This record gives sequence, C-alpha cells and structure tokens, in this order.
Amino acid sequence: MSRQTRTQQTSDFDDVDAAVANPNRTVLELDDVSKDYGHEVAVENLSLDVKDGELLTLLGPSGCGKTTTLRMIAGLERPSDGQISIADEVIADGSSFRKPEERNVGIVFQDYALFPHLTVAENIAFGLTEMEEDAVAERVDELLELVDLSAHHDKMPSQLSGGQQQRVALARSLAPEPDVLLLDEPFSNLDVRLRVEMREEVRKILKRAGVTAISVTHDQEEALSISDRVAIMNDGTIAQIGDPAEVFENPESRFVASFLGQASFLSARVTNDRIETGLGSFNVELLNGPVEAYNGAMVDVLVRPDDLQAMPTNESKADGYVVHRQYNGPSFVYRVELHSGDVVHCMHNHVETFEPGQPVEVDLVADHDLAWYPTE
Amino acid sequence: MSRQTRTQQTSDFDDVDAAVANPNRTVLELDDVSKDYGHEVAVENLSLDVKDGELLTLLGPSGCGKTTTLRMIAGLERPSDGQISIADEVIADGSSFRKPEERNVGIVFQDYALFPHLTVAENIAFGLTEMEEDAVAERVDELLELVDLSAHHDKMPSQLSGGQQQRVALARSLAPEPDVLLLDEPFSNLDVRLRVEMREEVRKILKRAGVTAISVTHDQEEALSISDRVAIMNDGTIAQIGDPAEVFENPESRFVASFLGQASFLSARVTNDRIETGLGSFNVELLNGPVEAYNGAMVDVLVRPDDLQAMPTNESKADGYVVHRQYNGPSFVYRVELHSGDVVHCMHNHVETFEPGQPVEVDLVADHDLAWYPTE
Amino acid sequence: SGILSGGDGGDGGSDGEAGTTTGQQISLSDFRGSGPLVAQREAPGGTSIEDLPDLSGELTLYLGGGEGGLYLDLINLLEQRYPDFTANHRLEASSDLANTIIEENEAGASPADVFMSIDAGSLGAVANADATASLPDEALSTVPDAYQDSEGRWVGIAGRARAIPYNTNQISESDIPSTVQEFPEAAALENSMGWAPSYGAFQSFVTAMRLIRGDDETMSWLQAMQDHGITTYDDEFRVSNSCADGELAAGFANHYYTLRVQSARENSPIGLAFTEGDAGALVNVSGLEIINGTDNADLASNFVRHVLSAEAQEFFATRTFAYPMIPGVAPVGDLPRIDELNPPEINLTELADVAGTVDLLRDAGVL
Amino acid sequence: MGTKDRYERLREQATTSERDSSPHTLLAVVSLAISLLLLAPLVWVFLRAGEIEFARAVELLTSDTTVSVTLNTLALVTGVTVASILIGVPLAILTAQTDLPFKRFWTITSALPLVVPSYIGAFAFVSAFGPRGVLADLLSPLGIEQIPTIYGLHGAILVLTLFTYPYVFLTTRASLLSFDGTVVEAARTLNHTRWEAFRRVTLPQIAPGIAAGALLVALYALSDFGTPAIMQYDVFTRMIYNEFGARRLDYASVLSMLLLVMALGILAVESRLSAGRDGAYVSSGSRRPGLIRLGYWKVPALLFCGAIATLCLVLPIGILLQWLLRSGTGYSAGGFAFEAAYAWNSVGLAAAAAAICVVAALPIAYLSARGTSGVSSLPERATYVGYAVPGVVLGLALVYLGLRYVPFLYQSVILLVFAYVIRFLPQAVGTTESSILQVDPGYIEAARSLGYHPLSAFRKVVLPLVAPGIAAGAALVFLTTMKELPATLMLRPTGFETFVTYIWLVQGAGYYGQAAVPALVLVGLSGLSMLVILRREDTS
Ligand SMILES: Nc1ncnc2c1ncn2[C@@H]1O[C@H](COP(=O)(O)OP(=O)(O)OP(=O)(O)O)[C@@H](O)[C@H]1O
Ligand SMILES: Nc1ncnc2c1ncn2[C@@H]1O[C@H](COP(=O)(O)OP(=O)(O)OP(=O)(O)O)[C@@H](O)[C@H]1O
Ligand SMILES: [Fe+3]
Ligand SMILES: [Mg+2]
Ligand SMILES: [Mg+2]
Repeated sequence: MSRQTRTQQTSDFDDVDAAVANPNRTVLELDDVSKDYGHEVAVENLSLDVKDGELLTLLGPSGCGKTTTLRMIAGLERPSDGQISIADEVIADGSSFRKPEERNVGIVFQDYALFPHLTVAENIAFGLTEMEEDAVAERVDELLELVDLSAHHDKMPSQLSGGQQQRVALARSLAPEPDVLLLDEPFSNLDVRLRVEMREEVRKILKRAGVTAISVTHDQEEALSISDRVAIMNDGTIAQIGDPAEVFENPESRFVASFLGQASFLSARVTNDRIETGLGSFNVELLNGPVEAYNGAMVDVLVRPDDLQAMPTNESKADGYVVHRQYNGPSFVYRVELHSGDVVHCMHNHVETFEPGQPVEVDLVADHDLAWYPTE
Repeated sequence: MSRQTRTQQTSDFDDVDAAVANPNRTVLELDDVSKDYGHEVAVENLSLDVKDGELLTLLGPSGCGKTTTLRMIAGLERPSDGQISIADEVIADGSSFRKPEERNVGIVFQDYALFPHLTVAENIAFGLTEMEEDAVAERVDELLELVDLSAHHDKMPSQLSGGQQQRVALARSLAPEPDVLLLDEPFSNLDVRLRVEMREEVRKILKRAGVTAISVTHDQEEALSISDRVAIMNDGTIAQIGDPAEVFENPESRFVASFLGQASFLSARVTNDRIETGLGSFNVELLNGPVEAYNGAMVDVLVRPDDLQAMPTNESKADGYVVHRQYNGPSFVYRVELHSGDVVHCMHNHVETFEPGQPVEVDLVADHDLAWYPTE
Repeated sequence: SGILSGGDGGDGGSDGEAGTTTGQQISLSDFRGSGPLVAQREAPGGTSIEDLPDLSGELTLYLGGGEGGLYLDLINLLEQRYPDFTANHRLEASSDLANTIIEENEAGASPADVFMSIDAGSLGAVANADATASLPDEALSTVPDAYQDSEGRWVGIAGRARAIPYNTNQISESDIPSTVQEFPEAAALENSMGWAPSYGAFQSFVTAMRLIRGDDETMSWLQAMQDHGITTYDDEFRVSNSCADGELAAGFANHYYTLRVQSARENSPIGLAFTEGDAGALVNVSGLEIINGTDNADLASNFVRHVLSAEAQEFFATRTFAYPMIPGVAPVGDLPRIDELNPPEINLTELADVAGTVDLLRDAGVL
Repeated sequence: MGTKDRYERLREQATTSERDSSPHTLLAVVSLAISLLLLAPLVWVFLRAGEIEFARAVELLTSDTTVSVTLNTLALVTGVTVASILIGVPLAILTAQTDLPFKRFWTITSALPLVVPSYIGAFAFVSAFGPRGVLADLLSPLGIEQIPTIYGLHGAILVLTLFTYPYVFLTTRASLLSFDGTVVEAARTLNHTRWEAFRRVTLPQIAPGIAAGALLVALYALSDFGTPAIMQYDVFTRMIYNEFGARRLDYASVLSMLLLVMALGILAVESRLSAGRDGAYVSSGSRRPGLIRLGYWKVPALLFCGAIATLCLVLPIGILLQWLLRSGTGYSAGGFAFEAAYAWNSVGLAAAAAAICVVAALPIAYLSARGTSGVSSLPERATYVGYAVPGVVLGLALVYLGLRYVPFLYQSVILLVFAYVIRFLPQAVGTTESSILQVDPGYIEAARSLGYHPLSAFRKVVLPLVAPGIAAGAALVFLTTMKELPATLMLRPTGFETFVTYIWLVQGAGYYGQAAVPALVLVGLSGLSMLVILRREDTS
C-alpha cells in the first residue's frame, strides 16, 4: 500500500466510527446454541450477542468450535439446539430455518472455497448479481486493488499462491457488502506486513459500511488490536467475552489467561496478607480482587514475560536457572525453571543475553495487579 | 502438553544437537533455479544451500515464490532453469529429473492435501509402507499424540476442523522420517499455544532424527525463534539469508528491513559526522557501517517500535502527533506522524496510554547501531 | 396376355403424368431376378397385374421382418407402377408385429390395413385373436387350400420348405436320410450338424413334428439329435453358410437360404436335400391378412390380389427363392415342384401353438 | 449504505421463515416424480406376469434350464464386467492422465465401439475368428488346421467386453478429469510411485466413477440378447426372446421379472462396493494432476490402444467393407437406397434422448450424491431398473400402455424418445453422480452465502465443474441411442427409418454389403458427435 493511503488511513484514529444508527443495538444473537455431529459435540450452549456494526473476534484453540459457530450463523449448518436471530428475527431454531441465501451473511471460508472454474475477477464478481456490468467491473477492480492483486485479474485460482487465494476469498466476500460478515482466519496465510495492512483496511471498510462482523483468528495481536470485543472460546462454548484489554488484563479463568499472551503461573500460598511464591514473598495487594477467602490455600498467579525480569546472580542467591532462550527479534524470552518447580518466562531486550544454565534471580516488575486463580 | 514433557524438553537448551555426522555439509543445494508459468516468473535465479540437519526458514511476502521453491525441491515442479542437488547428487537440471518418490523429501502442503478417502490414522500411516503392521499402529499413535489428535484417530478429514487437518498433514509428513522435510506454513491454522508447543516439538524431532528441513512461515516469531537460519525471499529470489539475529539486526536491504519487525524509516541527511532527522540531530556513529560516501545525501534509518519512545509534551516541543494506537496485549504501539512527514511507531507498556492527537516528543532509545539505506 | 409388353410406352420417369393409370414402365423383368438360377425361365402363368384394377390410395402395411425385408422390393415396384399408390410400411419381426396388432386391436383399432408376415404362425395368432377382416375370394381361389386359412382369414403368398443344406465336399446326398427320424442314427452326420432352435421356422418344424408324432416322440428325437452331436446357431442363414464353409456337414434350414448362399458364392460346395412326408418336409408360408377395422378394405383386397399376381409370384420365386403359391409359376432353378415335395398334411394355422414347442424345446435342453 | 434499510432488506427477503423445509425436499419430489414416471411402464410386466398361474410360474422359474441359464448369465455378467474394467480403466488413464500421443484420437476410438451394434460386432468376430473365418483361412496354409473356438462363454465375454467397455472408459475418464491432483502429489512425496499413488489415492476416489460404468456394463451384459446368441452361449434373455417368439407374453414377463431381480442384485452389489464413507470422495483442490510421463511405456501404451481400436473398430469395419465388396445377391444386390434422412432421424433421436437424459439425470444424481437420508439414492437406483429390461419388453409395455393411456402419442417420436430415456437415463445419472461426488460442497455453500438460490448456485458452480461427467453421460446416451434397435422398431412412427432400422432391414433381407454403408456412416457420424461432446468437456 502506498504511503499516501497509509496517511489517509491514520486520519481515522483508533476507532473508525461505525456507520450505524444505533451501535448499542444487538443485531446478531445466539441463544444457547449447540451443534453436535453424531456423538461429537462441536458447539455447546453457546450464547453470544453482537452489536450493530461491531467487529467481534473469536479466539480459541484449534477444534473448539469456531468454524462451526460461523457456519451456523451463515446458515450452512443447522443448530442441534438453541436459537439464532439477526435483527430480532429468528433465523434458526428448532422449527424454522432461514436459508443461507436469505440471510445476507457473507463468509470468508477457512479453506477459501474459491470457485475453481472462474477467474479471480469472476470469483469476486460472483456475488454482485444485481449490479450493472460496468459497476461490477469497477467494484471488482476496486477490491482487487484493495487486496493487491490487480495483476492477477484473469488468473484461475489454481494459478495463485495460498495467500493470493485467501485474498481473493476476502475480496469476494466483501464485494456484495453483506449485513453480517464472518471471517474465518482471513489473514492466516498472509505475511505480517500484508496482514497488518489488510486488517486495517478491512476494518475500515467494515466500519464505514456499518457491517457487523465476526472474525476468527489465531493471531492474538490481530484479535487485540482490531476488535471491538473479543470472545475466547473453549470446548464449544464462550469462556469470556469483552473488551480486548479487559480480557487480556483480567482473564476470568485460568484457561483464558493461559490462552492469551505467553502466560506462566506462579504457585503461591496465601497467608493472611502475604503470598509466598518461588520468587519470594509479596503483599497480597499485588493480586487483583479479594483473595481473603483463600487464606491458607494455594493460588496460581498469572505472570506474563513482561511482568518478570531475570538477573544473573550466583547459585546461592538464584531463584532458578535459565533453561531455554527464544529469540523474537526485538527481544528474547527466557524460560526459567524456579527452584520451586514453577516454570516462568521473562522477556528481555535483545541486547541482554544469558547463557543456558545461568543461575538467575527473577524480579517481579509488573506495574499492575496480577490475576490469580485458585489452584485446581 | 503435560508439564512433564515440557520439563523434559527444557533439558535441551537453545539448540538440540542435530543427529548428523557433519553439520557443515551442504545436503541441499539450489543453483540459479528459476521457474516460470508461461509469462509469469514465480522463482528467478534462486540459489540456496541447506546444511545437513539444518532447519532453514523461508520468509517472504505472499506470492513471492516460496511454495514454488518447495515444490521444485520436492520434485512436484520442474525448474525452468538451474539445478537442484541433494547430497551432491543432481536431482533436477535441464536434462535429468528425479521423481518425487525417489527423493525422500517429505512435504506438508499449504492446503494440507489430506487423502479424503482415508481416516486420520490411515492418512498418517500412508507413508509407512515398509513397516510391520504393529509398528505402524504404534507410530501412528505416537504421532497422533504428538499432534494432540488421539481422540480423532478414526475420523475422516472432512470431519476435522482446519487446524486439526493441518496437524494431520504435519503428522503424515513426519511419519516416514524423510531425509528432507519441507513445511509450507505448517502451523498457520493453529492457535498460539498449540503453535508454540508444536513448533518446539517438531524442531526437536527433526533435530533428533537429523532431518534437514525448510519451513515456510509468515510468523516472524516462529521464524526467528526456531530456525537455524532464515532466508528472506522477495520476488522469486533470496533477498538475504543468515542467522536469525543477524538478519533481524542487520537487514541488508530496505526490503528485508521493512519485512521484519514493524519497521519504520526515518529520513535523514548526512552532514559530515552528524545526521539530521525528524527527531533531531544525532552523531553519525549511531548508524552501523561506514556512511562517509553518503555525506550530504539522504539516507533512511531503520527504527523499530522498541527503538523509540514517545513522551507527551506540549505543541511547541513536539516532534509530531500520535495518530494511531494499536493494542497488542502487553503493549501499545503508537503510530506517530512526525512534523518532518515521517511516520514512526513507538512501543509502550500497556499501562502508558496516550490519547489520539497527543503531541509527543519522540526519543531514540535504541541501545544498538541503527541500520540505514540510501534513499532511493 | 401382354405381361411382357412392358406397359404402354411412355418413358415412365418420375414425371409420370398424374391421373394416368400406368406409371413407370415396369416390366416382368423388373419383377424377375437375375443370375444362372433364373435364366431360361418360362413366362409365368396366372393373373397378370395388367388384368387387375389399378392400385390407388394409401395403404398401411405391417411387414414382418427377416427376409421379409426382401418383400419391400416388391412393394417398391408396385409403388412405381402405380404413382397414386403408397404403402406406408412398418418393418418389424413378424411375431412382434403380431403382438402389436393384437394389442392394437384390443385397444380399439389397429392403424394397419394389411399384415404381411413371413410365417403362418404369426398370421394364425392374429387371426385367432379376431383381428382380421375377410379376404377377397379372387385371391383365395388362386392359392391351394393347404396354404391358406381354412376360414379364409389369411392367405399364403410364398412357400418356405424345410430342407437339409449339406456340404458337397464332405458328404453326398445319399448320406442324408429321407426322414428326419433317421437323422440321429446317420453316422455321416455325427457331430457335424447344426440347427437354429430359436429361429421361428425351426420351431414351426418342431411344432409340425409334435402335431404329426406327438410330444413324446418329438422329445426323444430332440434328445437323440443332441446326443448325436449338433451345434446351435442363431439363424439358419448362418447354418447354411456354415455348411458351405465346411464348418458343418449338414444342417436344418429353410430351403431358400441354400439358394441364397449359392447365388452369393458361386461354386460353393453346398447342396440341398429334402426329407419326405414328415415334419422335415413341412412347407410353411409367408402370407397376408387384412386387419380388422381397416377403412381401406377395397385397396387392401386389391393389394392382396396384386401380391398373388403372376408377376409378383415370379418375384417371390426368382428374387427370394421361395415357392410361388399359384400353380402357374414354377419354383426357381432345379427345385422340386411343391407337390413333388410331399409335405405332411398339416393345418398351418395350428402352427400358431409355438408355446408348447418352446416348452418342449426347453425341457429337452435345446433352448 | 444506510443501516436502517439493511435489516429491513433482510426482513423483506423472506417474510416468513419457512418451517423446516429441507433444501432437498423439492429435489426429492422432482427426482421421485421422474423415477416413478420412468418405472410406470414396467407395471405392465407385472400385469402380464400376473396372468400366469402361480404354480406354473414357479415351475418355470425353477426348471433346470432356468437355473443353468441363470448361472450362465451370471458367469457372463461377471466376466464381462471384470474384463471391461480391465480394459476401460487403463484406457481412461492413458487418455486422461498421461502424455500419450494423439490423446483426443484415442479418446474417440476408445469410446466409439459403443456405437457398433453388438450383432455387427459379434458377426465380425465370428467372420474373423470363427472356425472357417479369415484367421483360419490365413493360418491353414501354415498347416494350422484347428484354432481354438471363438464360440462359448469366453467368446461371448470377449465380444461383449469389446463393445461395452466404453461405459467404464467414459465414466472413469470423467471421474479422472474432475479429480484433484494435489493428493497424488502428496502421495508421491510420501514415496509412492505414480502407480502406487494411483492405486492408493486415485483409484479409491474414482471408484464411484468406475462402479457407475461397471454397473452399466453388468446390466447391459445381463440384458443383451444378440451377442450371446451369435456366440452360441445360452443366456437368460434368449429364454425371454423365445417366449416372445411363442407370443407368450405372460411367460416372458415372469422371466423378465427374474431378470429384474438379477438386476436388483447387481445394483445391491454395486451399492455395497461403492458406498463409501460419508463425504469420502470429496477433494476440494482444483489442481490438475500432472501428466504421467509414459517414457518407454509409450510404445506398449500405443500398442494397447491400437489393439483395442483394431479389434473394436477396424475389424468390424473391415468385415463390413468385405461384405460391401463381395458381389452376389446374398450380399449386395437388391435395392433399398439408404437415405440421408435416416441419418438425421437417428441423430435427432439420439440428441433428443441425450438432452432429456442429461436434464432428468441432474436432480436424481444430485440428490443421490448429496442427499443425507438413506432413501435419497432410491430414485437413482430406480432408474437402473429400466436399463435392465430388454428392449422388446419395454417396447411392448409402451405399446400396450401407449395405446391405452396416451393413444395420441402412440407411434410418435415422443413415445420413442421416452423409451430411450427409460432405457438409458442411468447412463447419464451414473456419470453425473460420480462427478458431483467429486465437487466440494463448499462451493455451493460459498455461492449461497453470496446470495444465490441453491438452484442458481448449482447452475453457476456445480454444473460447470461436473461438465465432464455430464458430457460423458450425454455421450453414452447418444451412442447407445444411435444403435438401439428393439424399442426403435416397435415404437417409431410407421415409415420412420433410422440407421439401425435400415441396417436391420437390409441385413434381414440378406444384403449384408448394404448394411456396411449405413454402419460405416453410423460410426463416422458418432465419431463426429463425440468430437463435439468432448470439445464441450474441454472448455469447461
Ligand atoms: N462433520 C463433522 N463430523 C464430526 N466432527 C466434526 C465435524 N465437523 C467438525 N467436527 C468437530 O467439531 C469440532 C469443532 O470443529 P470446528 O471446525 O468448529 O473447529 P474450529 O474451532 O474452527 O477449529 P480450527 O481452529 O482448527 O479451525 C472439532 O473437534 C471437529 O473435529
Ligand atoms: N500454475 C501457476 N500459473 C501461473 N502462475 C502461478 C502458478 N502457480 C503460482 N503462480 C504464481 O507464482 C507466484 C509464486 O507463487 P507461490 O505459490 O510460490 O507463492 P508463495 O510464496 O508460496 O505465496 P503465499 O505465501 O501466498 O503462499 C505467485 O505470484 C503466483 O501467482
Ligand atoms: Fe428366414
Ligand atoms: Mg476452523
Ligand atoms: Mg505458498
């Protein structure tokens, strides 16, 4: 993308205002929806509200039911149970079922599902059935430009690289401006630069048109940076849903915590107003929320790499040993095995390097409350 | 993965020693290889050496020719030009061509290419033609465990989620322990936790078996953290190849620099021993390598988000304005438009938050030399 | 009576003026075949078409197939002779057409005016289903009683004699017994005979045997023949050709197939023998009947008379090698005359009972 | 776009949410209607069979002859089916997936034997390889007096195979053309040779295609009369034929019912063999598998194609020419002029039958391929029943029913085409279905989520992708209609002649030489039509 576009884009700060009349109106509602395939339960009692023009991101482990959820919203799968409504209209429940083509829900498939017999341009134009021919051509060109594939206008999908196919799939779904757009890992095969560009562009397009969108991603940065809200799914149901920062900073469960960021857990014993950990003893104030009820019990305290700092020291003062080093470019993440048995991760600027087996003292440098969970 | 496995794994520090006789021996060599599809040139004069037991990662923009390169190595595509050798034996050039099944090269396809008529277990067992039945069953179970799909042993590929399919593809390619393994974005559909686990496991397996591997990824963290070397591809050819840290820290071209990390460029004028930038004037020593030849000329200085720090200030002292904020979880990245017209990114801990339009002073906090490129 | 005059001049041609009674110049030589078998034949006797009323109008003709296809040539000749006459023909296997006519008749009326069949059994079946109208006496009177229905519902137009084609290189006529009953004992024919039991004419022959000698004896004969060694073919032209080829020493077949082989393959070593007085000497007929409900009865009757005219009978004799049905026309070549054949005395309409024969053949393991 | 109208639009689109109507319901209704219409004439068989006394029927069905002939028939069916697969599949692979030279030529020559009427083919074989045939004549100077007889089971299998294997060839080829090649690549990188990859990956996935063709072959072998008769091998249809000769329609009907039972048996076997695991045949990729380089195998491959074409085309054509050139009454004298109109009649009928079959096959095949419930393949199975009924039986049934219920259609082209559809629809259904099985259902989903009604989604997405299968089906129907005889004879309008009725006429009259001309034109014209059909297949 040219610098010019980028500059223009920055004029929308943080949030492009969604072009919707009432951003608080719930337009998509899943109520206690389940889906099973024979014995296998893919989605279980899932409830979810999405507001008009909102961009919700679904995050969750592989196989937790994300795709299945999207497919039910699109009408490609019938819920085994529960009810789905769009704009207060029930589109699927035990007795009624609105066909996919009557839902105005677009979808970018995880495996693209490009039409193999149509060219790139024809694929994108596929949903534009009600437009004049000229208008179609124009719209296709516009979208091709958006996904940076103008040069591939006349190719067949089989002649495209993986990432190019994915972009065509994205363009195809955007073309007819659906009311609700479902994106199933739409950027997974794109390089970082393109991914960042595309996601910002797409977000802008969706917001401008007031499209309500649910996006599935495995890219946490993507989830946190472009979503209005994120929902963390686990085992067919929503584990937590909320504002990105809220979910990241206050994960409600150990699962959510362990799923976001590179989480480690410090086992700690709560004794009155202190907690005893492998890193030493801290004031109980360090933990967020009331912990009194757990006095005397063990809790797991969530620490992320940037909450900890390792300092080389001698054996006697050390809290543990460095056992692994991971180079991330701007930083290293060291894995430290504490004498207490816990394994924690510490992030360091890439200029500070330790050798393996180095005894280290680990300091807690977090400038925020730490989340914690009763030990199971 | 259970804690037990994780602990065991940490006993290999940083580098599992590759089980190869001579880690300096080149086993895979591409010499001036090109591939065109009609008018379209997918790979152009690409040369590449891979050492025995090495794990090389290919990084590059979508459509730059990564998959094509792997396909040529696997024997699925004939080079239009150039020569490929494995273990000093020419396997493809103008006249000769070794069939894919005679190369002992495994591949994980970007689109998985699972056999739709075989169960998960049968897919994985597919390449194990020379084993006893019992041994096959055992190996399949072992691999299913590795990819965390033991429960899906008898499912058909069409009954799996995207990420599950990808893991089956991975297991299938690992099963027969090929001499050379090609991995085309093998983790792109996995959630972060699984991805980290899998890549460490896979790396360990490859190293233990002494398998030489080329992996394609769009995940920079993955590329930097598990590769012995990374190669950055651009437009069908290798732009730079080397040790991850070297490539990250000393990108040889503006392209490479812009491709790794969230790079911004600061335009600067070199005047004798100083450089003038939108952030002020600095000693020329700040730049890496001799810059004398460019005295009086403009250069672009590479700055990454962690090299810069923005501080709120008043209009008069400001270097520019915050125009965009991206929430990443542990940090924010602010996009700052400098008065000089440059746009730079600054990373901040998630507790420091600025508002849009905030005038800021930007400080260079890098503790290393900065790479630079003559302005084009 | 001017049969050979070739009509009254006019160069015929396709532009034959409308309204004239004679069309193209059609002479006896058009009806008559050619070749050595036909050379030096006397002029045929009987009623000439010159003496018949002109054919005019459209006639729907169901034409039993097989060699019945040859009869199309006759139809064509008549159409050429009478420009106002058209015969819409429908060519199918005789027994299928019989089935069709019966179905059509049951459903109301058959589109057919005339049914021309190559075997009496099919004619009998249609007649027995009350699907026929009466035939003109002028026609019936020219044909011997043996070759027409006793109630006058159908009339024979050409005779087909059962015969024994044989390979003259392998055996001589004297090796062939004079009754079919003796065949199973004939040493010269052991393992070297052929038959076509699914062919209608063969089944008629077996039906005749049943009528003459009863089912049990027929059964033993069939079994004895099989024990003697006999090969099954699917039609009798192939049986006859195989005799000429030397693949067989002899076979059971209609007589005309041998003549066809002879005329097609000059000097081929094939001879023709007949048995006497038994089923093996059966003379079956092709015949005609007028279908019930026709609104074209006059034309149909006239058509029947034309088929029994001297010229038409000459056609059957010389082109299809069949036995003519009117006394004035001789069979072709050195074929014995029909009364020399000594056929068994059988009511041909009774040949319609093919069902019993099929059962018997099946029980004997022949079918 | 304003937001308020957004969801109003949604509301307007379907004012009432339909109650639980499965998208397959309409399809099922249409398919069921078609299959019932096609099966209806067979009611006649039951009516007729009902006229026979029960005890007699049992006696007939359990007679020694019936039993032995039934066994003969099964042996023939099995032999022909297996042999057809052995010839048809390799030819399909050679023409669809290798660098065989002159592929298009071989494709056509491999499909064309289907148009050679089996009695001509069988005659040709007997003339060539019979005891006194051409081969024997050639060998006798060399002192070879005895050549193995061509007659009997092996001869019948040989001849029937050579003229029916194109069923397997065409259906397999269609499957191969819609086959996703990426998985073959995957197999090869797992150290499987092309051949092993074919066996383990391609074969299981094109199995429905092969099975569809094999089923057609098996049912054809079951219901064919002419070839076994000429090859002096006793089969079931001969019994039926004899009953027709005896004008015992009730007996013929009872025997036809037994034939139908055998057909149902074959159908059941096929269902079992090809019933894969759910969705097992879906490959979503669209990469054409690379061509197999034949290398040194090019010569044997060409020899194989050449040998088959020689046996199936050159030989019968040669014999026909021989007939043509021989003089004498038995062969070429006589004079029924062949009129061009006969050719157009044949082509017109065949084209109409092919077109109708292709259209009628779509819903049935789609339902069967995509239907979820156990009964969704019933209409598909039902279509095969008509195929197994001998042409004469069907012809009579339609004469009977036509006269009674649609007298205005009696002896009209419409009823005739209807008969063709009954007989040949499964040829189109089979090929279409196996192609549909290979199309990723995701494409339809994608189209529907882009606002397409399932029907238009089908038309725009599935149809182009299954075009090879449809083209193969059209080719099959076309070729077999061109040569269909019994129903054509019985149902055509009076005076309406086609290639085959003409050939039948002149052959019956003994003018074998004259039969050569239309037979040659028939083969030539069919070859041209195949070109047209195959071109369509290529453009999609
Ligand atoms: N047709 C099916 N039959 C049986 N099980 C199925 C079927 N489709 C999906 N599943 C199972 O349902 C679960 C949820 O699948 P789904 O595709 O929704 O996962 P997902 O969250 O999208 O995962 P991923 O991130 O890997 O794409 C998985 O465990 C999968 O194996
Ligand atoms: N069969 C083909 N015909 C024409 N062009 C092709 C063909 N296959 C690939 N290409 C082109 O070659 C280039 C390289 O493709 P390749 O698949 O190697 O890219 P890639 O680096 O793997 O990209 P991605 O990261 O998106 O998967 C692309 O521009 C693509 O469009
Ligand atoms: Fe005859
Ligand atoms: Mg998914
Ligand atoms: Mg790729």
